[in-house]
Amino acid sequence: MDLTYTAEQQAFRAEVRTWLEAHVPKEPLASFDTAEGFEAHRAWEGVLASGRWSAVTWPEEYGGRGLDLIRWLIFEEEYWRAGAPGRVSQNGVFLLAPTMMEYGTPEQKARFLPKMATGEEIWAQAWSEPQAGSDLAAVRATATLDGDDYVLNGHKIWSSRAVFADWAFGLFRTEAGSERHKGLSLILFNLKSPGVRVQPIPQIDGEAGFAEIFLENARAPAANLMGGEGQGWNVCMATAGFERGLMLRSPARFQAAAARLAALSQRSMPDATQQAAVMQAVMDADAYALSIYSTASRLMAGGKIGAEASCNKLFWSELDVALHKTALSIKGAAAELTDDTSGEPWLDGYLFSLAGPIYAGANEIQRNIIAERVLGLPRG
Amino acid sequence: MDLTYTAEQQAFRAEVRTWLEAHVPKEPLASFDTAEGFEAHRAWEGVLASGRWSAVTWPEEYGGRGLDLIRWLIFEEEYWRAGAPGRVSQNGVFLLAPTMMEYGTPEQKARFLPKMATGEEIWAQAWSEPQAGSDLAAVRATATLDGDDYVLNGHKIWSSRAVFADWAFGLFRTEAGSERHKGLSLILFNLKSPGVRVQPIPQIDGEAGFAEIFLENARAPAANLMGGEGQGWNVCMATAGFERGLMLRSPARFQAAAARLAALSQRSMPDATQQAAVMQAVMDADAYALSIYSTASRLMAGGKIGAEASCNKLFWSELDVALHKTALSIKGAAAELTDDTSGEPWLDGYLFSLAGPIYAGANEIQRNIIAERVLGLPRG
Amino acid sequence: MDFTFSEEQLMSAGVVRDLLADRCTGADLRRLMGSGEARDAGRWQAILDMGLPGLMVPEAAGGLGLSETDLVLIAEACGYAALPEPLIEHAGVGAPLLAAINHPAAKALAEKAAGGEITVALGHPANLLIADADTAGVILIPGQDGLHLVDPAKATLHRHDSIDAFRRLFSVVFTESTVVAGPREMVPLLEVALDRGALFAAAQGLGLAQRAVDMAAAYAKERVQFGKPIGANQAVKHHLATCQTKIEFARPVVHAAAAQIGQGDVFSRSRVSHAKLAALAAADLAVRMCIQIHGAMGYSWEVDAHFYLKRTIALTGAWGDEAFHRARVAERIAAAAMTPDQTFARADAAPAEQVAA
Amino acid sequence: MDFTFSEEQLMSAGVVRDLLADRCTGADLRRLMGSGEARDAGRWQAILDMGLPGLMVPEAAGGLGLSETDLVLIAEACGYAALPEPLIEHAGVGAPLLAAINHPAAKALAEKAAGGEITVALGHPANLLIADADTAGVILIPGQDGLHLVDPAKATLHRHDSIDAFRRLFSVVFTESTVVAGPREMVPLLEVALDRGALFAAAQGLGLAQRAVDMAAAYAKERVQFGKPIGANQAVKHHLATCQTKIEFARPVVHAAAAQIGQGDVFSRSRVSHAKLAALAAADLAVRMCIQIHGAMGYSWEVDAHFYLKRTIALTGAWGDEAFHRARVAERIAAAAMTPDQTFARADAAPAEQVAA
Repeated sequence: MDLTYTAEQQAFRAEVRTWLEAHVPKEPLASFDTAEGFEAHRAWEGVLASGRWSAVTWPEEYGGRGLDLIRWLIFEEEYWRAGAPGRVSQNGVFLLAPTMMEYGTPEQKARFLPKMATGEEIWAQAWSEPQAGSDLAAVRATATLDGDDYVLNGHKIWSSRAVFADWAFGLFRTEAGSERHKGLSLILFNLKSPGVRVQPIPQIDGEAGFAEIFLENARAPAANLMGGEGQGWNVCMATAGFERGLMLRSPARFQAAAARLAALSQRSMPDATQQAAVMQAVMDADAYALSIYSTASRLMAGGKIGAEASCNKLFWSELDVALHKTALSIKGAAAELTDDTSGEPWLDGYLFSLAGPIYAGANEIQRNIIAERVLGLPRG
Repeated sequence: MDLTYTAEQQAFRAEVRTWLEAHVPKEPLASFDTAEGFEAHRAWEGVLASGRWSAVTWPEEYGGRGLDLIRWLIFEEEYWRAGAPGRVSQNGVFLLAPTMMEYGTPEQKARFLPKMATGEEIWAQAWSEPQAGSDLAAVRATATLDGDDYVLNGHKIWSSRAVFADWAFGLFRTEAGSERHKGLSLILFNLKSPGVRVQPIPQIDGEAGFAEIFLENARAPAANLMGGEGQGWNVCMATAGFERGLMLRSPARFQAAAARLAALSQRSMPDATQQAAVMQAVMDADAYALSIYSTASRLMAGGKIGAEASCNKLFWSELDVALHKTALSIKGAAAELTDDTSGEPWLDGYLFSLAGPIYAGANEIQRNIIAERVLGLPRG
Repeated sequence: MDFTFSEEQLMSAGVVRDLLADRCTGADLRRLMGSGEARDAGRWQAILDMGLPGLMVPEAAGGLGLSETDLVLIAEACGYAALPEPLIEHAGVGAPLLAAINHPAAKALAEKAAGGEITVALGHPANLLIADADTAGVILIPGQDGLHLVDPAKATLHRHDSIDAFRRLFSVVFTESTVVAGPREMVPLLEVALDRGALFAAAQGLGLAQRAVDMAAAYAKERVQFGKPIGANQAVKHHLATCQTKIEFARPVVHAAAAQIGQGDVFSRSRVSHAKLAALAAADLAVRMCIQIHGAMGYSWEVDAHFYLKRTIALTGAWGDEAFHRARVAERIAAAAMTPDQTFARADAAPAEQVAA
Repeated sequence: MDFTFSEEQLMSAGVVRDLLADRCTGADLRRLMGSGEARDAGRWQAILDMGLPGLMVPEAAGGLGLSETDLVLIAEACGYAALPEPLIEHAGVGAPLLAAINHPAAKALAEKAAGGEITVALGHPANLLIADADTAGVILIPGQDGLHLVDPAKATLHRHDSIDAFRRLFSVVFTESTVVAGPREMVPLLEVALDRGALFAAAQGLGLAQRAVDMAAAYAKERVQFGKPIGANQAVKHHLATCQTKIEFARPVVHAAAAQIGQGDVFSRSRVSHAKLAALAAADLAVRMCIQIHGAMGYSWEVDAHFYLKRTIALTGAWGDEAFHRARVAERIAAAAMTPDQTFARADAAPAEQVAA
């Protein structure tokens, strides 16, 4: 155990910092849930890619730098320290790509990864359906092989980024009459192709952060099947593993928020309750960072990510809500104002934090998973 | 709505205060979970009864004063304000007696209530069995009619006060082969009679606050059946209603503890977290008192106690744990000492508070009840 | 000692609840938001027809001469519906304040305010901005030299956006005004207004909390996942039981605060503050759980949960924020003993010892 | 940057864990308590045989010359078993402190302490009393004029009862002593001792927490109510999942604190404090949930839960109470920026800007 950075790691940090200082937009970009903001964020992905910073853990051949996880963490720390824009390509770069590296064909990787890295193609996920939320295995959308194509039919929902994205990866029933986890397949499809209709869903903040996708005899080449027919559930669970695990929410994000909260607290006059909450938020953000460093070290030493990764989602989502609630409490009468002049989007952050305990497997499901898989309690 | 006391209520308070000032022992009595302390507490019940203060809400004919609930609350406030001893006859006076008033025969009332009021006979409850804890309907102990007696067999457990008590009220299966809620009866039996063996169970503090009761062909007169054969479950639920409701924990108890906590806090140097917790404890104790006043007023106006009474148990038990935890936190390094010189038994109080979420229906069961009966959610 | 509401009080609240259940649905809220108008004219007229605006205005000034206890259940009902119109701020704070001002310019308007012909907006140091100043017939604004009565038509209003689209918040700049109360008279007026504002925010918070729980419970009975209604899961049950318990132990505090507010002492102020803290904390937890139980649906605009969420955020900061109200509770803890006989303590009460003597 | 333990570290801890699983069961604890003796002689000898007492004593002084990182997992294992003997306080605090004192009287005893022939008890301002003073071979007690080395046989010991029967706490009065460090040398010695005491209390807290969860989970799998194991209920699952999550996010803090303790700056002190707060908070929740899940059984003496409860109460207040450690975290927050690159900040580190230049 040695919790100091090597000279190389320090030099790497300096390199990242220098590049970000030169390139991070001085003004925040518009929300990527607006047409204008989406394109601005896509352009930023291009800028990142031009410096080969858009997918640092990927192999170099696809546009990455082949960085280990510690360097990924250093990169993220600098990224959040610099206040760089949110990642509109997160679904692709951090969710689909790791799965594709493991399950994709060489052709799929060559076709999709480079354009994902540059932001030329931005991805949405298409998993949930109206009757398949927490119970993802209740998927009904179908994919039927017809010549060289799958014909897609069904109704996907809660698809984040889908309003403006180019491609989506979704779970489809490829075996007629199959039930639950069987007969499902993961298929990549173009959101702009005929038979695909995307209907924005306004969120509680009024922005269309997610969408419904209606599929009526839309077609995707059979070559877009990923991981084998009928293997969709396993492939999807692998993705969920990554999602709940390291990359969905890098710790630097919460440390940056906790630092802003501490600063807000220092220039306000928080009462005892608020002071206590600020301190807890700071400690929790640090604890999350230490946990991810620890996991990263273990993975680099050849260990595996385990079911305890479910604890991550639980922890950061609850920390995020508490942190933002504390900020609103300190802001007091100003908390409700959307034109808050401080320039710190605490209110937006709070609303966003409320999605945390819901998506990527509701926290109730996460607690079941921890109890059943980590502690071995019987299924209900 | 008028939240001021009438002149009569104020005069009553003054009367209670005067009597208590003259009679409350200056030194705390030994714990009633010791033989010596039990008898000291029994003697205190006698003193209370001599002033007709041991069962103030009972009709006068049985030793009470026929007081309404507001006066009961005033009495309790003064009782806790005076630091008077805990009530060793609580199981009888506050649990069994209200049930007996409703379901008992005139003979039962005449036979049992007066001696209950004086402390001559102290009661234990005998409901739980090793396999029937939260699931009380799993009772297996049997009562078989034999001539004029019931013959009792079985194994009761977690019977509070039973180590030194004289009588117990228990749930028995009177119908052979009956299952669950059916075929159960409530029977009063003498703990000193042949075939009854009481085995103390040491608690986490080492004291024998409860006991096992082994019944081997013990006999109870058939006249000791209360509420009709096979009616045990309904009668028992009525008792549980009272238990969870008003009288199990009078609000004054928590207000007295909160006041002690505030005083401890004022003479210590609590940090922000502790200050916040002290304030919350004070507010919660007040909220509990206001809620009971409100319920009492409603009952006096002809209303009924409802399923929302389940909220009471949940609230006071969680408040009690938090309150005592806060005190220990403020005491810091001194928290662990059993010979703490301040004379305030925070540590004992904390250990005792941990029983709160467990007994009289574990809080998990209470939450189910609230969700199902108050909010109408489907059974699991 | 009687901690019950009268039949009339319960009935009036029931009538308002029924009216709003009918005329202030989620669809109604959305329609009003779409229209960009401040009020639903028909709904507002129905409210006026019930005589509610003047409920707390003395009869001599054209009102019903009732008290906070008579309005508190109605405020709960308005919170339950997330009513956009400023009934509660007007009837509970603005109109009785105007009627209490001993100045001809105020007197001249008090009757109109009691009848609901005009509404009264109030600038108060506890609030950053002035709610509903644009639709008000009169704005009262405290200054160094006393309380100014301002005609909105002669003032410059600048709107600030709240996350709650129905909160119409304004900064107000004026040159013409009438000082209707001197600095010394103004102080108690503003103190009473603050307590009332906080009390009725608490009552609305209770309503919001109960609405969120009811809505979540209804959804949990219907929504099927893993082959059963999600409400059959203990996790959902226990979330909602916890919320309901918070409501049950905030409600009597709010009701007691309404009954005791007239004391105007450290005890009643602490009770009002406790009420606001407890009720809004219940609302905060309940709306978050309502969203959580609805899953992704709950995070969408289509489900009404966000109306309750946003109103809760707004009311939490209005009429004294959390730190302000906790400080008032701390004052009470420091002020006097907290023995169990002090639940209904009053500054002017003879100590019990004297009663006994 | 390597946040993993070595094979040796993992293996040593595993050996201790196995030893204690075998020789420090609930029955063993009850037997020792019944005997009234301070230590289980056989278990203590087995611990001595592993060379653990001198683990952190320099090799020159007869120890193994290892560090906090080498002891932290062993301390977790001791917490898991609620070990009565003072291994951790001796090996983690007392013995290395004695070895660090530059005075012949201390040097003369350091090797015996390293070998476990004697144990070292320490009076520390953070603690009210001196633990295990009666069985110690030497007691170190700070005074105005420096650190006193006291022979227990020549001092008057008065025992104070802890709720944890295995905590042997004493006030010590002495007339004969040797001052082995002056006031100025004493300060850093006591600072290091405090950090170590707090760190290892945290590590034991982690062990206690995990034991409570494991015990509750085992019971929940077996205990049947309403026709199914109680562990099939979501309420039980979610309680335990919450506890396990608290453990998972306390553990890396404890481990990082062990690795960084040598920095001795505001950052490492804050980390140690965070570790103690988080680990004992996890233990507090876990032991309460363990009792709760056991129902009335959990409240009985017969079930081992109360051993873990009582040790948790004791360790929460020992080596700096909660307020003390929160104050140290607050110091760090005020001391320097908390940008995300500062996770492993050190007072002596060159700022990243300079590295970049």
